[in-house]
Amino acid sequence: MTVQIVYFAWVRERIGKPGETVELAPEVATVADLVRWLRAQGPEYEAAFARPELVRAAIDRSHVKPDTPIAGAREIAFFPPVTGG
Amino acid sequence: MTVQIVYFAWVRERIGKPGETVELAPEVATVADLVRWLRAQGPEYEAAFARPELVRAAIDRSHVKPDTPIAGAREIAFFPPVTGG
Amino acid sequence: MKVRVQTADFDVGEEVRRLTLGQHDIGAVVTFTGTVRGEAKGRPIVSMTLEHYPGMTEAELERIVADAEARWPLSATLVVHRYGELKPGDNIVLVVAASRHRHAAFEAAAFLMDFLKSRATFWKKETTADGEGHWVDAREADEAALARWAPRPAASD
Amino acid sequence: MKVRVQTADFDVGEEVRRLTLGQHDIGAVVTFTGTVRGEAKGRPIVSMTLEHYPGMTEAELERIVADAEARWPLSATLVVHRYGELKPGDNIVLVVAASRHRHAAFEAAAFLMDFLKSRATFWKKETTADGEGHWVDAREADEAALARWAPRPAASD
Repeated sequence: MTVQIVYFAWVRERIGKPGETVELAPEVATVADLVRWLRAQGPEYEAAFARPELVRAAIDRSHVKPDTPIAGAREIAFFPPVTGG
Repeated sequence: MTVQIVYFAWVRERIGKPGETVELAPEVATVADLVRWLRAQGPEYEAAFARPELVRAAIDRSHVKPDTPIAGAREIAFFPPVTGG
Repeated sequence: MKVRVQTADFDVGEEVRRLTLGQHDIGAVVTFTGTVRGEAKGRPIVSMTLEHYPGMTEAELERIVADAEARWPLSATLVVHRYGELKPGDNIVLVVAASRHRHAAFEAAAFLMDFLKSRATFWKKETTADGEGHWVDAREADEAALARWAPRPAASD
Repeated sequence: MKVRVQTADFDVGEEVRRLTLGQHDIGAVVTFTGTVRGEAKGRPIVSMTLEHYPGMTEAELERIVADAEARWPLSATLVVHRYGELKPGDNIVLVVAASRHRHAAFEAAAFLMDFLKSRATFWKKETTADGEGHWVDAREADEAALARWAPRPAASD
Protein backbone atom coordinates (compact mmCIF):
# COMPACT_ATOMS: atom_id res chain seq x y z
CA MET A 1 0.00 0.00 0.00
CA THR A 2 1.27 3.47 -0.94
CA VAL A 3 0.37 6.33 1.35
CA GLN A 4 1.23 10.00 1.68
CA ILE A 5 2.49 10.94 5.15
CA VAL A 6 2.63 14.57 6.38
CA TYR A 7 4.26 16.02 9.51
CA PHE A 8 3.59 19.24 11.41
CA ALA A 9 5.25 21.45 14.06
CA TRP A 10 8.05 19.76 16.03
CA VAL A 11 7.29 16.37 14.48
CA ARG A 12 8.09 17.95 11.10
CA GLU A 13 11.18 19.69 12.50
CA ARG A 14 12.59 16.52 14.06
CA ILE A 15 12.03 14.40 10.97
CA GLY A 16 13.39 17.21 8.83
CA LYS A 17 10.76 17.21 6.10
CA PRO A 18 7.09 18.15 5.72
CA GLY A 19 6.05 14.80 4.33
CA GLU A 20 6.87 11.80 2.15
CA THR A 21 5.28 8.97 0.22
CA VAL A 22 5.87 5.53 1.71
CA GLU A 23 5.23 1.97 0.61
CA LEU A 24 3.83 -0.13 3.46
CA ALA A 25 3.72 -3.89 3.96
CA PRO A 26 0.34 -5.42 4.83
CA GLU A 27 1.50 -6.08 8.45
CA VAL A 28 1.39 -2.30 9.01
CA ALA A 29 -2.32 -2.30 9.74
CA THR A 30 -3.01 0.45 12.31
CA VAL A 31 -1.77 3.94 13.14
CA ALA A 32 0.27 2.45 16.02
CA ASP A 33 1.84 -0.08 13.63
CA LEU A 34 2.80 2.76 11.32
CA VAL A 35 4.40 4.69 14.20
CA ARG A 36 6.47 1.59 15.11
CA TRP A 37 7.49 1.16 11.47
CA LEU A 38 8.48 4.85 11.14
CA ARG A 39 10.57 4.74 14.35
CA ALA A 40 12.74 2.07 12.71
CA GLN A 41 13.48 4.29 9.69
CA GLY A 42 16.29 6.32 11.32
CA PRO A 43 17.31 8.40 14.35
CA GLU A 44 15.32 11.44 13.20
CA TYR A 45 12.11 9.34 13.25
CA GLU A 46 13.13 7.82 16.58
CA ALA A 47 13.49 11.38 17.94
CA ALA A 48 10.10 12.45 16.59
CA PHE A 49 8.24 9.43 17.99
CA ALA A 50 10.32 8.92 21.17
CA ARG A 51 7.18 9.54 23.24
CA PRO A 52 4.40 8.30 20.98
CA GLU A 53 1.73 9.44 23.45
CA LEU A 54 2.72 13.04 22.55
CA VAL A 55 2.06 12.53 18.85
CA ARG A 56 -1.46 12.76 17.42
CA ALA A 57 -2.61 11.37 14.09
CA ALA A 58 -5.18 12.13 11.41
CA ILE A 59 -6.30 9.99 8.47
CA ASP A 60 -7.60 11.87 5.46
CA ARG A 61 -8.03 15.00 7.58
CA SER A 62 -9.95 13.49 10.51
CA HIS A 63 -8.49 12.88 13.97
CA VAL A 64 -7.90 9.19 14.71
CA LYS A 65 -6.73 7.00 17.63
CA PRO A 66 -3.61 4.76 17.58
CA ASP A 67 -5.72 1.62 17.07
CA THR A 68 -7.46 2.98 13.94
CA PRO A 69 -6.85 0.79 10.84
CA ILE A 70 -5.04 2.59 8.03
CA ALA A 71 -6.37 0.49 5.16
CA GLY A 72 -7.57 2.73 2.34
CA ALA A 73 -5.94 5.88 3.75
CA ARG A 74 -4.63 8.39 1.22
CA GLU A 75 -3.02 10.86 3.64
CA ILE A 76 -1.88 10.18 7.19
CA ALA A 77 -0.70 13.09 9.34
CA PHE A 78 1.38 13.14 12.54
CA PHE A 79 1.57 16.19 14.77
CA PRO A 80 1.81 17.36 18.41
CA PRO A 81 -1.33 18.14 20.42
CA VAL A 82 -2.81 21.26 18.85
CA THR A 83 -2.28 24.71 20.38
CA GLY A 84 -4.41 27.10 18.33
CA GLY A 85 -6.97 29.59 19.54
CA MET B 1 -40.39 64.04 56.62
CA THR B 2 -40.10 65.50 53.10
CA VAL B 3 -39.02 63.17 50.32
CA GLN B 4 -38.67 63.29 46.57
CA ILE B 5 -40.49 60.48 44.78
CA VAL B 6 -39.78 59.52 41.16
CA TYR B 7 -41.66 57.17 38.83
CA PHE B 8 -40.58 55.30 35.71
CA ALA B 9 -42.10 53.42 32.75
CA TRP B 10 -45.74 52.41 33.21
CA VAL B 11 -45.75 53.49 36.85
CA ARG B 12 -44.92 57.00 35.62
CA GLU B 13 -47.53 56.78 32.85
CA ARG B 14 -50.32 55.62 35.16
CA ILE B 15 -49.60 58.26 37.80
CA GLY B 16 -49.23 60.84 35.04
CA LYS B 17 -46.10 62.55 36.25
CA PRO B 18 -42.37 61.76 36.51
CA GLY B 19 -42.16 62.61 40.21
CA GLU B 20 -43.23 64.76 43.11
CA THR B 21 -42.22 65.95 46.53
CA VAL B 22 -44.33 64.59 49.38
CA GLU B 23 -44.61 65.25 53.09
CA LEU B 24 -44.92 62.01 55.06
CA ALA B 25 -46.20 61.33 58.58
CA PRO B 26 -43.92 59.33 60.90
CA GLU B 27 -46.23 56.27 60.63
CA VAL B 28 -45.06 55.87 57.02
CA ALA B 29 -41.94 53.98 58.04
CA THR B 30 -41.17 51.46 55.26
CA VAL B 31 -41.38 51.23 51.48
CA ALA B 32 -44.53 49.11 51.83
CA ASP B 33 -46.09 51.77 54.11
CA LEU B 34 -45.32 54.40 51.46
CA VAL B 35 -46.96 52.28 48.74
CA ARG B 36 -50.10 51.96 50.91
CA TRP B 37 -50.09 55.72 51.55
CA LEU B 38 -49.66 56.51 47.84
CA ARG B 39 -52.51 54.17 46.82
CA ALA B 40 -54.82 56.30 48.94
CA GLN B 41 -53.88 59.50 47.07
CA GLY B 42 -56.20 58.97 44.08
CA PRO B 43 -57.32 56.55 41.36
CA GLU B 44 -54.16 57.10 39.26
CA TYR B 45 -52.03 55.92 42.21
CA GLU B 46 -54.44 53.05 42.84
CA ALA B 47 -53.97 52.03 39.18
CA ALA B 48 -50.18 52.24 39.39
CA PHE B 49 -49.93 50.18 42.56
CA ALA B 50 -52.91 47.84 41.95
CA ARG B 51 -50.51 44.90 42.01
CA PRO B 52 -47.77 46.07 44.36
CA GLU B 53 -45.73 42.91 43.71
CA LEU B 54 -45.13 44.23 40.17
CA VAL B 55 -43.62 47.48 41.39
CA ARG B 56 -39.98 47.68 42.44
CA ALA B 57 -38.43 50.40 44.60
CA ALA B 58 -35.08 52.12 45.05
CA ILE B 59 -33.94 54.44 47.83
CA ASP B 60 -31.26 56.93 46.91
CA ARG B 61 -30.45 54.93 43.78
CA SER B 62 -30.10 51.47 45.33
CA HIS B 63 -32.63 48.66 44.96
CA VAL B 64 -34.61 47.99 48.16
CA LYS B 65 -37.24 45.53 49.42
CA PRO B 66 -40.76 46.49 50.62
CA ASP B 67 -39.77 46.15 54.28
CA THR B 68 -36.83 48.57 53.98
CA PRO B 69 -37.20 51.60 56.32
CA ILE B 70 -37.38 54.93 54.49
CA ALA B 71 -36.03 57.11 57.31
CA GLY B 72 -33.39 59.48 55.95
CA ALA B 73 -34.22 58.83 52.30
CA ARG B 74 -33.83 61.76 49.91
CA GLU B 75 -35.15 60.11 46.74
CA ILE B 76 -37.46 57.12 46.51
CA ALA B 77 -38.17 55.56 43.09
CA PHE B 78 -40.95 53.24 41.96
CA PHE B 79 -40.77 51.32 38.69
CA PRO B 80 -41.68 48.00 37.00
CA PRO B 81 -39.18 45.13 36.92
CA VAL B 82 -36.35 46.25 34.66
CA THR B 83 -36.14 45.13 31.01
CA GLY B 84 -32.82 46.45 29.71
CA GLY B 85 -30.08 44.56 27.97
CA MET C 1 -14.77 55.03 32.05
CA LYS C 2 -16.09 51.50 32.39
CA VAL C 3 -19.78 52.39 32.13
CA ARG C 4 -21.54 54.60 29.57
CA VAL C 5 -25.26 55.27 29.14
CA GLN C 6 -25.89 57.11 25.88
CA THR C 7 -28.26 57.66 22.97
CA ALA C 8 -25.45 57.32 20.38
CA ASP C 9 -24.60 54.05 18.66
CA PHE C 10 -21.31 52.24 19.32
CA ASP C 11 -18.89 50.25 17.17
CA VAL C 12 -17.80 46.94 18.68
CA GLY C 13 -14.41 46.87 16.92
CA GLU C 14 -13.59 50.45 17.85
CA GLU C 15 -14.59 49.95 21.51
CA VAL C 16 -12.46 46.80 21.79
CA ARG C 17 -9.50 48.51 20.12
CA ARG C 18 -9.66 51.49 22.47
CA LEU C 19 -10.14 49.28 25.53
CA THR C 20 -7.25 46.90 24.89
CA LEU C 21 -4.76 49.31 23.31
CA GLY C 22 -1.22 48.66 24.53
CA GLN C 23 -2.28 46.04 27.09
CA HIS C 24 -0.17 43.01 26.25
CA ASP C 25 -1.32 40.87 29.16
CA ILE C 26 -4.67 40.30 27.42
CA GLY C 27 -5.18 36.97 25.68
CA ALA C 28 -8.97 36.82 25.48
CA VAL C 29 -11.66 39.41 24.76
CA VAL C 30 -15.34 38.50 24.91
CA THR C 31 -18.01 40.91 23.72
CA PHE C 32 -21.77 40.71 23.98
CA THR C 33 -23.94 42.90 21.78
CA GLY C 34 -27.69 43.04 22.34
CA THR C 35 -29.77 44.24 19.39
CA VAL C 36 -33.41 45.15 18.71
CA ARG C 37 -35.28 42.21 17.19
CA GLY C 38 -37.77 42.89 14.41
CA GLU C 39 -40.71 41.26 16.10
CA ALA C 40 -42.16 40.66 19.53
CA LYS C 41 -44.53 37.77 20.24
CA GLY C 42 -44.97 37.26 16.51
CA ARG C 43 -45.89 40.89 15.73
CA PRO C 44 -43.51 43.13 13.76
CA ILE C 45 -42.28 46.09 15.77
CA VAL C 46 -41.40 49.42 14.17
CA SER C 47 -39.43 50.91 17.05
CA MET C 48 -38.32 50.36 20.61
CA THR C 49 -37.96 53.15 23.14
CA LEU C 50 -35.71 52.70 26.13
CA GLU C 51 -36.31 54.74 29.27
CA HIS C 52 -33.83 54.71 32.14
CA TYR C 53 -33.24 56.17 35.60
CA PRO C 54 -30.41 58.67 35.14
CA GLY C 55 -27.95 58.47 37.99
CA MET C 56 -29.16 55.14 39.33
CA THR C 57 -28.48 53.30 36.07
CA GLU C 58 -24.84 54.35 36.04
CA ALA C 59 -24.44 53.61 39.77
CA GLU C 60 -25.96 50.16 39.39
CA LEU C 61 -23.83 49.32 36.33
CA GLU C 62 -20.70 50.46 38.21
CA ARG C 63 -21.64 48.12 41.07
CA ILE C 64 -22.11 45.20 38.66
CA VAL C 65 -18.74 45.90 36.98
CA ALA C 66 -17.03 46.10 40.40
CA ASP C 67 -18.59 42.74 41.36
CA ALA C 68 -17.30 41.14 38.15
CA GLU C 69 -13.82 42.59 38.68
CA ALA C 70 -13.75 41.23 42.23
CA ARG C 71 -14.67 37.80 40.94
CA TRP C 72 -12.44 37.33 37.88
CA PRO C 73 -8.95 38.64 37.00
CA LEU C 74 -10.03 41.12 34.31
CA SER C 75 -7.64 43.34 32.37
CA ALA C 76 -10.44 45.51 30.98
CA THR C 77 -14.21 45.81 31.35
CA LEU C 78 -16.78 47.94 29.55
CA VAL C 79 -20.55 48.36 29.56
CA VAL C 80 -22.25 50.68 27.04
CA HIS C 81 -26.05 50.86 27.10
CA ARG C 82 -28.19 53.01 24.80
CA TYR C 83 -31.51 54.66 25.60
CA GLY C 84 -34.07 56.61 23.54
CA GLU C 85 -35.76 55.46 20.35
CA LEU C 86 -34.20 52.53 18.49
CA LYS C 87 -35.14 50.60 15.33
CA PRO C 88 -35.03 46.84 14.57
CA GLY C 89 -31.43 45.78 14.05
CA ASP C 90 -30.06 48.67 16.15
CA ASN C 91 -27.55 48.02 18.91
CA ILE C 92 -28.88 48.26 22.48
CA VAL C 93 -26.07 47.14 24.75
CA LEU C 94 -22.38 46.23 24.58
CA VAL C 95 -20.49 44.35 27.26
CA VAL C 96 -16.75 43.66 26.95
CA ALA C 97 -14.60 41.56 29.28
CA ALA C 98 -10.88 41.04 28.66
CA SER C 99 -8.60 38.71 30.57
CA ARG C 100 -5.49 36.55 30.22
CA HIS C 101 -7.55 33.42 29.67
CA ARG C 102 -10.79 32.72 27.90
CA HIS C 103 -12.86 31.21 30.69
CA ALA C 104 -12.60 34.32 32.88
CA ALA C 105 -13.54 36.54 29.93
CA PHE C 106 -16.53 34.37 28.95
CA GLU C 107 -17.82 34.02 32.50
CA ALA C 108 -17.41 37.69 33.35
CA ALA C 109 -19.25 38.80 30.21
CA ALA C 110 -22.14 36.40 30.91
CA PHE C 111 -22.24 37.54 34.55
CA LEU C 112 -22.32 41.23 33.53
CA MET C 113 -25.23 40.56 31.15
CA ASP C 114 -27.19 38.48 33.65
CA PHE C 115 -26.97 41.16 36.35
CA LEU C 116 -27.52 44.02 33.90
CA LYS C 117 -30.71 42.30 32.70
CA SER C 118 -32.24 42.08 36.14
CA ARG C 119 -30.68 45.04 37.99
CA ALA C 120 -29.92 47.93 35.60
CA THR C 121 -32.79 50.44 35.55
CA PHE C 122 -33.88 50.34 31.91
CA TRP C 123 -37.41 49.80 30.58
CA LYS C 124 -38.30 48.90 27.00
CA LYS C 125 -41.45 50.01 25.19
CA GLU C 126 -42.12 48.41 21.82
CA THR C 127 -44.22 50.17 19.19
CA THR C 128 -46.02 47.92 16.72
CA ALA C 129 -47.18 48.85 13.19
CA ASP C 130 -50.59 50.00 14.50
CA GLY C 131 -48.80 52.72 16.48
CA GLU C 132 -49.54 51.11 19.80
CA GLY C 133 -46.86 51.04 22.48
CA HIS C 134 -46.37 48.06 24.79
CA TRP C 135 -44.09 47.95 27.80
CA VAL C 136 -42.01 44.79 27.60
CA ASP C 137 -42.64 42.39 30.47
CA ALA C 138 -39.68 41.24 32.54
CA ARG C 139 -38.82 37.59 31.90
CA GLU C 140 -38.77 35.29 34.90
CA ALA C 141 -35.88 33.48 33.22
CA ASP C 142 -33.75 36.61 33.66
CA GLU C 143 -34.19 36.62 37.42
CA ALA C 144 -33.63 32.84 37.51
CA ALA C 145 -30.38 33.26 35.58
CA LEU C 146 -28.80 34.93 38.62
CA ALA C 147 -28.94 31.67 40.59
CA ARG C 148 -25.90 30.25 38.83
CA TRP C 149 -23.79 33.13 40.14
CA ALA C 150 -24.56 32.39 43.79
CA PRO C 151 -21.40 32.79 45.86
CA ARG C 152 -19.35 29.61 45.71
CA PRO C 153 -17.23 28.26 48.55
CA ALA C 154 -13.71 29.64 48.16
CA ALA C 155 -12.25 26.13 48.05
CA SER C 156 -14.17 25.06 44.95
CA ASP C 157 -11.95 26.72 42.36
CA MET D 1 -18.43 31.25 4.51
CA LYS D 2 -18.52 30.31 8.18
CA VAL D 3 -14.84 29.38 8.49
CA ARG D 4 -11.78 31.31 7.30
CA VAL D 5 -8.10 30.51 7.84
CA GLN D 6 -5.95 33.43 6.76
CA THR D 7 -2.78 35.44 7.38
CA ALA D 8 -4.63 38.78 7.23
CA ASP D 9 -5.94 40.56 10.30
CA PHE D 10 -9.67 40.95 10.94
CA ASP D 11 -11.86 43.69 12.41
CA VAL D 12 -14.37 42.50 14.99
CA GLY D 13 -16.89 45.27 14.31
CA GLU D 14 -16.74 44.80 10.54
CA GLU D 15 -17.10 41.01 10.78
CA VAL D 16 -20.12 41.31 13.07
CA ARG D 17 -21.71 43.94 10.83
CA ARG D 18 -21.31 41.80 7.70
CA LEU D 19 -22.52 38.67 9.50
CA THR D 20 -25.68 40.14 11.00
CA LEU D 21 -26.65 42.56 8.21
CA GLY D 22 -30.38 42.56 7.58
CA GLN D 23 -31.06 39.68 9.97
CA HIS D 24 -33.72 41.05 12.31
CA ASP D 25 -34.24 37.83 14.24
CA ILE D 26 -30.93 38.32 16.04
CA GLY D 27 -31.05 39.67 19.58
CA ALA D 28 -27.65 38.61 20.89
CA VAL D 29 -24.17 38.49 19.35
CA VAL D 30 -21.22 37.09 21.30
CA THR D 31 -17.67 37.43 20.01
CA PHE D 32 -14.46 35.92 21.29
CA THR D 33 -11.14 37.37 20.19
CA GLY D 34 -7.90 35.62 21.09
CA THR D 35 -4.76 37.77 21.01
CA VAL D 36 -1.01 37.24 21.33
CA ARG D 37 0.17 37.93 24.88
CA GLY D 38 3.45 39.76 25.40
CA GLU D 39 5.01 37.12 27.58
CA ALA D 40 5.09 33.37 28.07
CA LYS D 41 6.07 31.79 31.40
CA GLY D 42 7.41 35.14 32.56
CA ARG D 43 9.65 35.73 29.51
CA PRO D 44 8.85 38.47 26.98
CA ILE D 45 8.11 37.11 23.53
CA VAL D 46 8.93 39.03 20.35
CA SER D 47 6.77 37.04 17.95
CA MET D 48 4.53 34.02 17.61
CA THR D 49 4.37 31.87 14.49
CA LEU D 50 1.30 29.77 13.82
CA GLU D 51 1.56 26.69 11.61
CA HIS D 52 -1.54 24.81 10.49
CA TYR D 53 -2.63 21.81 8.45
CA PRO D 54 -4.21 23.29 5.30
CA GLY D 55 -7.33 21.40 4.35
CA MET D 56 -7.75 19.61 7.64
CA THR D 57 -7.97 22.83 9.65
CA GLU D 58 -10.88 24.11 7.57
CA ALA D 59 -12.60 20.69 7.61
CA GLU D 60 -12.25 20.40 11.39
CA LEU D 61 -13.52 23.95 11.99
CA GLU D 62 -16.51 23.26 9.71
CA ARG D 63 -17.30 20.16 11.79
CA ILE D 64 -17.10 22.17 15.03
CA VAL D 65 -19.38 24.89 13.62
CA ALA D 66 -21.87 22.23 12.43
CA ASP D 67 -21.86 20.68 15.92
CA ALA D 68 -22.58 24.06 17.51
CA GLU D 69 -25.38 24.77 15.02
CA ALA D 70 -26.95 21.39 15.76
CA ARG D 71 -26.88 22.18 19.46
CA TRP D 72 -28.11 25.78 19.68
CA PRO D 73 -30.52 27.82 17.53
CA LEU D 74 -27.94 30.08 15.90
CA SER D 75 -28.76 32.79 13.36
CA ALA D 76 -25.12 33.26 12.35
CA THR D 77 -21.77 31.69 13.15
CA LEU D 78 -18.22 32.63 12.16
CA VAL D 79 -14.71 31.39 12.89
CA VAL D 80 -11.68 33.29 11.57
CA HIS D 81 -8.22 31.99 12.52
CA ARG D 82 -4.92 33.53 11.47
CA TYR D 83 -1.63 31.75 10.79
CA GLY D 84 1.90 32.91 10.01
CA GLU D 85 3.99 35.32 12.08
CA LEU D 86 2.20 37.48 14.64
CA LYS D 87 3.35 40.06 17.20
CA PRO D 88 2.24 40.65 20.81
CA GLY D 89 -1.16 42.32 20.81
CA ASP D 90 -2.08 40.90 17.38
CA ASN D 91 -5.37 39.09 16.85
CA ILE D 92 -5.17 35.30 16.51
CA VAL D 93 -8.72 34.05 16.39
CA LEU D 94 -12.28 35.38 16.17
CA VAL D 95 -15.40 33.41 16.99
CA VAL D 96 -18.87 34.92 16.57
CA ALA D 97 -22.18 33.34 17.56
CA ALA D 98 -25.50 35.14 17.03
CA SER D 99 -28.89 33.98 18.27
CA ARG D 100 -32.27 35.28 19.40
CA HIS D 101 -31.30 34.99 23.06
CA ARG D 102 -28.11 35.54 24.95
CA HIS D 103 -27.58 32.17 26.60
CA ALA D 104 -27.45 30.32 23.27
CA ALA D 105 -24.99 32.88 21.89
CA PHE D 106 -22.73 32.73 24.97
CA GLU D 107 -22.76 28.94 25.17
CA ALA D 108 -22.17 28.42 21.46
CA ALA D 109 -19.21 30.83 21.43
CA ALA D 110 -17.63 29.11 24.45
CA PHE D 111 -18.25 25.69 22.87
CA LEU D 112 -16.66 26.77 19.58
CA MET D 113 -13.57 28.02 21.41
CA ASP D 114 -13.25 24.93 23.61
CA PHE D 115 -13.37 22.57 20.62
CA LEU D 116 -11.23 24.81 18.45
CA LYS D 117 -8.56 24.82 21.18
CA SER D 118 -8.30 21.05 21.35
CA ARG D 119 -9.28 19.96 17.82
CA ALA D 120 -8.31 22.59 15.23
CA THR D 121 -4.91 21.78 13.71
CA PHE D 122 -2.85 24.83 14.66
CA TRP D 123 0.52 24.90 16.41
CA LYS D 124 2.10 27.94 18.05
CA LYS D 125 5.82 28.63 18.21
CA GLU D 126 6.93 31.53 20.41
CA THR D 127 10.16 33.38 19.76
CA THR D 128 11.79 35.04 22.77
CA ALA D 129 14.20 38.00 22.77
CA ASP D 130 17.24 35.67 22.50
CA GLY D 131 15.94 34.51 19.11
CA GLU D 132 15.05 31.06 20.38
CA GLY D 133 11.80 29.44 19.24
CA HIS D 134 9.70 27.31 21.58
CA TRP D 135 6.73 25.22 20.55
CA VAL D 136 3.89 25.98 22.95
CA ASP D 137 2.79 22.95 24.97
CA ALA D 138 -0.86 21.96 24.87
CA ARG D 139 -2.62 22.69 28.15
CA GLU D 140 -4.32 19.78 29.87
CA ALA D 141 -6.99 22.25 30.97
CA ASP D 142 -8.00 22.68 27.32
CA GLU D 143 -8.73 18.99 26.91
CA ALA D 144 -10.51 18.93 30.29
CA ALA D 145 -12.70 21.87 29.20
CA LEU D 146 -14.47 19.58 26.73
CA ALA D 147 -16.02 17.53 29.55
CA ARG D 148 -18.66 20.16 30.24
CA TRP D 149 -20.02 19.73 26.71
CA ALA D 150 -20.63 16.00 27.11
CA PRO D 151 -23.99 15.09 25.53
CA ARG D 152 -26.76 15.73 28.01
CA PRO D 153 -29.93 13.66 28.29
CA ALA D 154 -32.55 15.25 26.07
CA ALA D 155 -34.93 15.67 29.01
CA SER D 156 -32.58 17.89 31.04
CA ASP D 157 -33.23 21.12 29.23
